[in-house]
Amino acid sequence: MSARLVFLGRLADVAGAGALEVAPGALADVLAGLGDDLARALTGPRIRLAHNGALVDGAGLVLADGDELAFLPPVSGG
Amino acid sequence: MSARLVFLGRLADVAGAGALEVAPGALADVLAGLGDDLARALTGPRIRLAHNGALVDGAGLVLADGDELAFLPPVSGG
Amino acid sequence: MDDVRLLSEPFAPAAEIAAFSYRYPAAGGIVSFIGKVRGGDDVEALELSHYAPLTLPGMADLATAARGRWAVEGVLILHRVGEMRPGDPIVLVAAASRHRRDAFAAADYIMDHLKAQSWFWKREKRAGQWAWVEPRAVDHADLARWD
Amino acid sequence: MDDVRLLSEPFAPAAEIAAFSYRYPAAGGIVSFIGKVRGGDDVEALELSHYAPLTLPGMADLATAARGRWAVEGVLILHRVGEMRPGDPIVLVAAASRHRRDAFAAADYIMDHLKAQSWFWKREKRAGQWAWVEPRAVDHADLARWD
Repeated sequence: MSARLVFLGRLADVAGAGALEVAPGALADVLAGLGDDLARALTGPRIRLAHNGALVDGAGLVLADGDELAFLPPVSGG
Repeated sequence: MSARLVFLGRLADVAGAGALEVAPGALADVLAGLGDDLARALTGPRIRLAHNGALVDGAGLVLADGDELAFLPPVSGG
Repeated sequence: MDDVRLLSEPFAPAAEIAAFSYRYPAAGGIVSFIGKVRGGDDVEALELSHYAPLTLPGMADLATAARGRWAVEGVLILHRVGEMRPGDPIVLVAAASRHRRDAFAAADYIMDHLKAQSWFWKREKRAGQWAWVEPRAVDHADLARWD
Repeated sequence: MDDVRLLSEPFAPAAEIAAFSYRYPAAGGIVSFIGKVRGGDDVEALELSHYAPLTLPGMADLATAARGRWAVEGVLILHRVGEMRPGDPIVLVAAASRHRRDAFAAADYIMDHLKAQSWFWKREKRAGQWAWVEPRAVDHADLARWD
């Protein structure tokens, strides 16, 4: 049983990896299980979330087994 | 002793040729020596003149030996 | 159909423009934009990352939006991801239309939205060090022109 | 230096764009416009005539004017004269700049002025008959955008 967190752009540097497998559960609990620096970076005001490929608001989000949650910092163009 | 008249665009059709050698002299006299239809077409309000490659006003123009006078109807783009 | 692709290998913009133009014989005008990694700066390399579930669908939506606003016969959007060197093409956008103003506007619109709204993250290598590129205010100002 | 040419033979726009792009390594963006004889109409052929003492110098002045208004690294203006068939390229305009908005504006400006102000006369052959093309009001409206 696991869910996958994906970190884009500079968030991958903060996380030290482009992705991380975590135990499923409420997003708040998942974030609490990460380091403080990473949790703070992931919950910044300009970070967007994509749950299984669709943009979502993180409030109340619960990750199920096999889910993918991507953290998207502001884009910097082509 | 001759000057050269050059007819662009539809004026070449009216003249029946792209260019015509004429006796030098005042433009008014040169035009008077052409057919009425051609003279009328060449003096239309939207016809510009280029004397030896430079745009000019036709008023008082005198063609000297070897001069070239081009009659330029409105352009129709590329 | 629109031609929208994410490319992980170098591509040849001029050959793509020739093929695109050939595809639309009824279009009198083709406007294209080629974006390249600038040379002569101190940038040694540039890397673009994307997020597969969003990036290509977002580009396809952008092509559709441009079609909805202007009378274009066809739209081409090619975008590199991965690491590039100075001189390498990053992006090619082209629009084919019967009347040229439509193609100009569509290509311009697509570029502004690609720059400011598409799901790409860019980092640059200078003096051996990679650094993420922050969003630029001018990109958002460009975007506001279309509101 | 700008590359401004009148061509009496067919040319390959994509190859010209590739060569132009290669010439400006410090330009991050290349905007180009390819104008072709439209197919699918009833136009069988198109002929463009010019007046040598005015036409090419006018095109060169237009390149200079565009440079004066925008920060462009280079300008390319190629224009066919003579008889063309559907699908044949008529005109290629390109602008290279560090920032893309300059290249878009310069190419757009040059095309509007080429269409409305340059010394070309066009006739079209339909059903075996040649007819001169009159100036179009829209071309002058396009031009007025830059005043």
